[in-house]
Amino acid sequence: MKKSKFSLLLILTLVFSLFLAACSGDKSSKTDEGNGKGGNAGDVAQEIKAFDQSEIPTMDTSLAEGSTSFTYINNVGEGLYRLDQDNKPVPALSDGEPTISDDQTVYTFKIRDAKWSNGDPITAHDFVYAWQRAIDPKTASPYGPYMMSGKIKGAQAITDAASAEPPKPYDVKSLGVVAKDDKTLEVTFEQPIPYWADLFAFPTFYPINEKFVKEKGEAYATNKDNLLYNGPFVMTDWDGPSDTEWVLEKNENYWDIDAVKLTKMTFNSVKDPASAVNAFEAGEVDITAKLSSDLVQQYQGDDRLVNKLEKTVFWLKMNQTGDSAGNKAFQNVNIRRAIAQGFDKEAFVASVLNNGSLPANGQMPKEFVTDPVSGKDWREVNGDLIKYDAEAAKASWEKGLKELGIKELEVRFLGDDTENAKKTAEYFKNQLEKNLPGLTLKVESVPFAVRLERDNAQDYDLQVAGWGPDFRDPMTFSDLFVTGGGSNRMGYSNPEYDKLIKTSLTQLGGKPEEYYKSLLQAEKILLEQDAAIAPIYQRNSAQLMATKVKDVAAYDYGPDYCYKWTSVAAE
Amino acid sequence: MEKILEVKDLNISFHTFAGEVKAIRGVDFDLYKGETLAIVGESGSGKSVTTKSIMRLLPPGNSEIKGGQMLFNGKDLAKLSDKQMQKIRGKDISMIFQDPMTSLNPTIKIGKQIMEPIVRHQNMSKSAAKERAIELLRLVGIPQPEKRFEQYPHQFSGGMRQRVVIAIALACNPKVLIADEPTTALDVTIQAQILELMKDLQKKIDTSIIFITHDLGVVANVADRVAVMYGGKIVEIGTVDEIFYNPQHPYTWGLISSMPSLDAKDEELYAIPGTPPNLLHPPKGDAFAPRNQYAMQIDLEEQPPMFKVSDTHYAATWLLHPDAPKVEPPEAVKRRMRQFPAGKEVK
Amino acid sequence: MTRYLVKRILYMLVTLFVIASLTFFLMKLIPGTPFASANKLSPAQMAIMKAKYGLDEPVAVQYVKYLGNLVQGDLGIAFQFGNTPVSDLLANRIGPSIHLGLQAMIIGSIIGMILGVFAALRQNTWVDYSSTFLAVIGKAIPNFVFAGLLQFFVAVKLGWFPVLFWKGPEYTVLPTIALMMFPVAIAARFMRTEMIEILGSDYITLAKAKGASYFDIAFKHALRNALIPLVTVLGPLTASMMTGSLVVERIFAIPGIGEQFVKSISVNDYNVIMGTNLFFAALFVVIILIVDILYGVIDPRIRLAGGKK
Amino acid sequence: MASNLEKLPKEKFAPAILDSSKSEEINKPSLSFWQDAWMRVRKNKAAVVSLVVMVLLIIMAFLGPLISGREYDTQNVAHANLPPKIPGLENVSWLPFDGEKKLPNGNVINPYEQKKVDEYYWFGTDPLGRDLFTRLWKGTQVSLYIAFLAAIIDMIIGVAYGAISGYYGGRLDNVMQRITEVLIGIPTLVVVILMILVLEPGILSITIAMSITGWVGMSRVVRAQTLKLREQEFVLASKTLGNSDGRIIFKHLLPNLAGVIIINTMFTIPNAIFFEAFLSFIGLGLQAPNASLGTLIDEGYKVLRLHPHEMIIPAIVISVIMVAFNMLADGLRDALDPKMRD
Amino acid sequence: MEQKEKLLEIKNLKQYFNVGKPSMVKAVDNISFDIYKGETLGLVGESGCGKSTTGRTIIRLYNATDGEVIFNGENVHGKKSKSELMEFNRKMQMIFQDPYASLNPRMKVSDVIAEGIDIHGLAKSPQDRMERVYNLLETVGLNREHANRYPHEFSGGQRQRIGIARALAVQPEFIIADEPISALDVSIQAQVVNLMKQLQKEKGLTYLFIAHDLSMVKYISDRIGVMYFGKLVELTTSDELYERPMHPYTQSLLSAIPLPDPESERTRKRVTYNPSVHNYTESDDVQMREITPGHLVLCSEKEAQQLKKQYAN
Repeated sequence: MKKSKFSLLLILTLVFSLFLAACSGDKSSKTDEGNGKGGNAGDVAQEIKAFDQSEIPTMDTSLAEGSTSFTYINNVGEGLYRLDQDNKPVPALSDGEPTISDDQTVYTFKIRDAKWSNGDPITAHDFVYAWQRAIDPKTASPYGPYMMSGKIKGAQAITDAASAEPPKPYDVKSLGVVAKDDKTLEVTFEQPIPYWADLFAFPTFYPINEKFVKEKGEAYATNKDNLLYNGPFVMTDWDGPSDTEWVLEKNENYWDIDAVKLTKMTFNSVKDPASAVNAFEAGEVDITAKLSSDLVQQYQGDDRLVNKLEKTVFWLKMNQTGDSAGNKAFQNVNIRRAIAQGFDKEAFVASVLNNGSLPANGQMPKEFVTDPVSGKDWREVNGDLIKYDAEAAKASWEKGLKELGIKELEVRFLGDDTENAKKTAEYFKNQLEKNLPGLTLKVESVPFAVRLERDNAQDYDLQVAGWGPDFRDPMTFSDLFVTGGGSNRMGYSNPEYDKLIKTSLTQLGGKPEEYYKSLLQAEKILLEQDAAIAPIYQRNSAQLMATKVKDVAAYDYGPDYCYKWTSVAAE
Repeated sequence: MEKILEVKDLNISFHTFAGEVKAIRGVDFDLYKGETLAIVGESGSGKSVTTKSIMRLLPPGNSEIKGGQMLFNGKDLAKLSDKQMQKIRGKDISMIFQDPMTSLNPTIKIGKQIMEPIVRHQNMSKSAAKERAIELLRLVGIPQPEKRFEQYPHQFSGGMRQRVVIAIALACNPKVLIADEPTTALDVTIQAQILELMKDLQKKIDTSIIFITHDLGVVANVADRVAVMYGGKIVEIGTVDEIFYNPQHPYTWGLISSMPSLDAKDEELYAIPGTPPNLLHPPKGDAFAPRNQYAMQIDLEEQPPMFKVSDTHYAATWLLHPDAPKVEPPEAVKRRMRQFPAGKEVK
Repeated sequence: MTRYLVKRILYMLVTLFVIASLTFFLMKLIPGTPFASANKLSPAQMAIMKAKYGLDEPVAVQYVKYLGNLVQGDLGIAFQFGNTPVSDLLANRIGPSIHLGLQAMIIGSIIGMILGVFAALRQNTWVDYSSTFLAVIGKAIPNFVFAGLLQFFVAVKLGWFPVLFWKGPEYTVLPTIALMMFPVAIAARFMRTEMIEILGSDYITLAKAKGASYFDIAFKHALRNALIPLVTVLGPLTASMMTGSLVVERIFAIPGIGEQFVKSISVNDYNVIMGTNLFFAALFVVIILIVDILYGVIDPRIRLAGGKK
Repeated sequence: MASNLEKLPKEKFAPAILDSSKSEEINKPSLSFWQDAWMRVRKNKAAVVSLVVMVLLIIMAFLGPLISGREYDTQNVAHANLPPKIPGLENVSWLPFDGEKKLPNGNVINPYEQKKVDEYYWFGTDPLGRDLFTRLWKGTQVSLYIAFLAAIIDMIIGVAYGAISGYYGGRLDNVMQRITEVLIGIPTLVVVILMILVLEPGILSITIAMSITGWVGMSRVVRAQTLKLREQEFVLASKTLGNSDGRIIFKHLLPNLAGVIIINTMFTIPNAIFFEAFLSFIGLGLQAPNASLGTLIDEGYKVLRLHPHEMIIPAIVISVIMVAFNMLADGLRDALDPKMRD
Repeated sequence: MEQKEKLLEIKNLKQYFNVGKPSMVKAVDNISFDIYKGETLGLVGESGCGKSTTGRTIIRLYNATDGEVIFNGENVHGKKSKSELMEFNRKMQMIFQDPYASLNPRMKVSDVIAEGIDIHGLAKSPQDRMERVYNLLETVGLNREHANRYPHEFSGGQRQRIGIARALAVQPEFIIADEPISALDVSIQAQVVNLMKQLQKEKGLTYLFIAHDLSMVKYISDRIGVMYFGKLVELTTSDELYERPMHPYTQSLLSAIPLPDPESERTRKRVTYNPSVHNYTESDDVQMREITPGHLVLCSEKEAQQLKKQYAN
């Protein structure tokens, strides 16, 4: 409260601190390191310090599966394409645009003259090796098959063969990627892929130097010395996934070295956002990791607060399979609609989240994809498909209850695992129970892994789930709820919807206008007609960044940030 | 004879949750050089409290010296500061406790515990103190003192431990040695050894001993003079012969006759009826009156003063008042009186 | 003594075996997989990944294999970190945790003991009351609250110490203070009780009768005896301090094991959970053994009785 | 010495009439052990104050949620994060109950005026606009409930285990002690976390998880005490009278163990409260929208700098509870533990 | 000595602790003696000599390592049914040493005394139960009003009398008194001893009186056994023992007792006992031998001859 109330504690602390300062500690100091801010006046050192939320789980492109890994792989590596500062894929290791076959399934790339950090040239074989490694069941890559299956020719077949009972033989060479020669790479798709350039910019598709991997064996990618770099930076300090401090420095072998301005970046993992802010305030760091919403409020209006509207949308999944009362009730569209309309999203983002997130009234996020017909943002075209409307919700609810012949309903609510999980659950319980008389929400909060399992087993009634894109195409959202789809997991099934998605996938890949029209229609079916899910919000994230730091590229999918173009301005 | 310690009208109270306990209610006695004064009485009669207060070892929080003086070398021990008292303890006045099993520090070597008072009071070097400590161990009859010096208390038997405690007490040749039931916890054969040792050492260093015990046999063995305590007061004091052969106080009579004698088998033991007084609410008159078969009206109303029996013998009982009726002491006492060598008249 | 030690170590191994088994089966009871992208994996891919890590086999087979690997010192790999062995993870992370835990424990218990001794010597005076009050407050206020306040006021506002990290002696000060409040409280209260009891014992009276000064009585005679029961309490506490500093680790961004452990739990990283747990348990039993040996050092009665209680 | 005593009336020297039946009389009032202990506790001011405070807190824990006139889980997001405002005290400038708050940048604002709120929230509101006064007492209620439940479970298991192990001794004791050694070998936090994962989350699971290893401490104390007691002569006497083991345990051991059991329980309770708070902080605590002091502190800690009242008030309450329990336990120990008697 | 009825026969009783471990203690090592109906047998010896263990083994607080305890013709240590044990518990009772530890501080005096009555179902009704308690209280010289008080309110002597009342409640024939007076003040000891003697006279009780205070033992006992390191070394009538102690240990023990008589104390000479004087060899059959009628001494055949010669008249 008032500061004076802490004074007693302070005095006490001081005494202890002084005592301890005198007698504690035995570790040798590493403090001088990274203290290179000096330099000549006016000539600003191009060095920054930043925090991340977690350590780097892995730097192996085949095993990487989270945005932290992708971010650092992206900063020290490069694929055929790279996302530029405006989130657009542009050719990188691909020397110019590829040659595309007429049916838009075969792409032929010329590989740019570029080198690995050990001086080896980057060849088409490096790509072939990397992709085959990523799809090889022995690697057990989580993202390789996810990114390739149904897209790169032969990928699905390999996975299917390996997981068949009993396992069937497979050959990774059957994957649709071939090195015609050292500098020519030929990629074959199953069907036209509208977002092909995004795929080639994705870290899973980055090249890997086979010779180096063989040489390192098990130790590959376990620390800075067991890695090869071909991106704007190299790692000069990283002792492996458990290391909480790592350093990137300019890669002298990078082909586009002129674009790179920073000479050094020091990263630390700091998990407590409040601590991170404390360090930022104390001038110990230039960029914090994402803030928790309570901290965002505190910096509202501060020009050091950098907002980023993420393309991740959260919604309530309403499970229609299973035997629970909730599962059965959710087979009724009126009940679903009542839920979807029965909570105040505006108030939710304003009070519970309070971090700049937007209420979502559709499945597709804002500012993600643009309709090629009208040139307008998807959300503008399809508009609000399902909005908060307490009256309508109540009406639907009563109608639904009547149809089901029940008066009351108890529904299990599987909470999410975000920092706001608890408050979110409390809010929904309160809102839905208030707006839909006779509804009881039984909140169950479980750890992340358990939630995934419950989702997988479809053992829930109502669940807060979110989805973030992996490439810029509406399909990353649209195909989630096809019948039997891997991410459906709530028993939603609508033949009309399935047909629209299937047609778009298989036949409209090369026809953007029709493709979008079809998918826009699908979203309407999903929400307006079926109220299959209840969209809640589109997430905003915010971080603190010193004003002197310029041009940090922030991405909507794959890596979070790229520092290739970043510089430090004089203050 | 030279008085070494004079205790005058000592009053001590304890503050307990139930109220003030007047544990010592006006105790007077002198201690002469080289003598052994035994204090006898049952538990709760105040004998230990008296000696602990001389050493100023009563718990500071809840005990209080309400009045009186304890003159030692002309200084009133009651008025000394803690620092001054520390200089006297262990050097001029030292103490032996009842339970040798608990009175040595279990985590410190025997030798070190003996050396402590030597180093503290006699400014000796460590090696000289060690020599002295070994000499003391030998003096109290501990075999292989060099080896025993390095051992811990738990490696000693009870009797041996009590010898160590005696060695500690005698380390600085104290003028007064207070022995608080030093043999109660020991077996009779060990008790006999310890008593002999103490008498022997007393002769050697000419110390005065205050010997607290409830065992009349031990008293008869060690004492020159005896003080009998009851209810926080000394009720009778005299030489050992006077107390054993010419006791005057009915309580002393009771004490003596409640011990079976070796030749009188079939007669019933004399038992003092009732229980000791509760000093939380001390009786108005003589504290012993409720248990006294010879009690008179005045016993219930007024506390008796010390009546003089001889120059060395005093007793606090109204029976000695000239107006009091003559009473017959118990048979066992009469038997003893007949043996009284001085043959003094019994009133 | 040797026989005693061998027996104790055998018991320790049995304990560890039981704990390893218990944790293993508990982990198997928890639903879910350790794969973070589980919601993006197709069933086929999920099957491949489970097969790769041996999670598709019957539990009994997994158990036998786990124990087999354990005997060889192999704790498996951390799922959340690609192919990193759990042992590497532990090796890198355990240092700061132990350092912080021990430092807080040692300084905390020394301060606590001093407070306790003075409280006992000056029983029922303001010294006693304020030490008791401090002790209770230390126990009452959660250490994360302490940690947060210290960080904000002492590091950010006053700038006396670094806000975060674990890079040198000055970095350890604030986390140590935050963490040591509990041992301070425990040690102070325990010490007070023990000292009061010991100060009333016969051998202390004898020491007083020897003319020993207050200082000698408190520190030469009483302290060592009071330490004996204190060690019993502080031993297990030391172990839990080394393992239980996770909140403080999180707030001060200390690369310790506690934070890692909690994260592993939320993502079902079985091997890390089991490995860490086993390591904690091992640490714990070893400390308890050390405590028992320490008993002997402090208490000669036990030393010569051959470690018997 | 006897100089002025000659003039005493004769009748004074008549034999006194002593009522021999009175010689065995006890003039103290009859006090059972518990009455005696209670007298000792009463002498301990800190313990009495603690007891009063505790009783008040317990009363408030049940009464508090009723007197505010609000529900602990009713949300009013329009009234989110209001500072405390108490009628009557709002004009006392040095008290923090004026409904104003100081921003981190130093400006003082009055959210009640900004948000046009006429109501008084005595302890302010949380980010969902729930009344913190109600939540605080509800939380106290839940925390106390968990703590008492955990303490009772610990007590039942620990006492039974310790008493059996200590009383029968021998091989049974040996086996039982090995089992507790294994249990002690498992770090508490680890077990608790694992148990909460395995069990369905909720108040009961937290309590059970805490009790899984929690009883070990109690059993050790009880066993040690039983070992001492079973050699006591009154137990031997009962054996020689032909009493069965079960009756000896119930009639002789348990009543004499009551002291240590109570003391130990009094220390278990605050520890359980503390542990629950800790679990909340690492995200394993209660399920929404339940509140406990732990969850309140946890939630408050996140907004400490912006809305300090949300943490400080529950932190004060938890501290007071801990202090009170500890002080009372100390007082009880002094009163019940014969070792500490004067 | 006239022929008396044997109430209790102890035959080759052994009580070892920690059997099979290096720390094995032979607390009672092969002792035999009889106790006659109506007599008081005193058992003396120094602490740790096994006298208390003997008492506790006899009453089955410990299971004997070996040997027999025959009570009224039945072996106490044989296999017993519950009801047999109960009956036995009723016939044989014990009085304990520590007046503070022997009464459950949480029980009212009435419940302490009535415990045996309850266990054995001796009372017909609650009124009968209380009536018995009152009678017992009065028997031991306490008041009815004391029934509702708690043990801590009583003095040591009173507590000891309550302990006696508890033992008497089941109307036993035989009472083992395990140092019943050693924790009491001199003046109180006499109260308890008088009470015990009086009860013996009134109820025809048989006592095993264990003590280390020899003068009291002599006073109360008809016969006395002396124990040394787990063995019985001498057993005879109390007068005989004091007048003609034969075993050197008994002699040393008696000579060590200080008497409340300054004159005799000045002249008393203490003898010490050195176990090596016996010089026993493997072949010596050391056992209790009757030297004079009713006077048994632990000795070898050779010593027995010597003693017989020495004490011939």
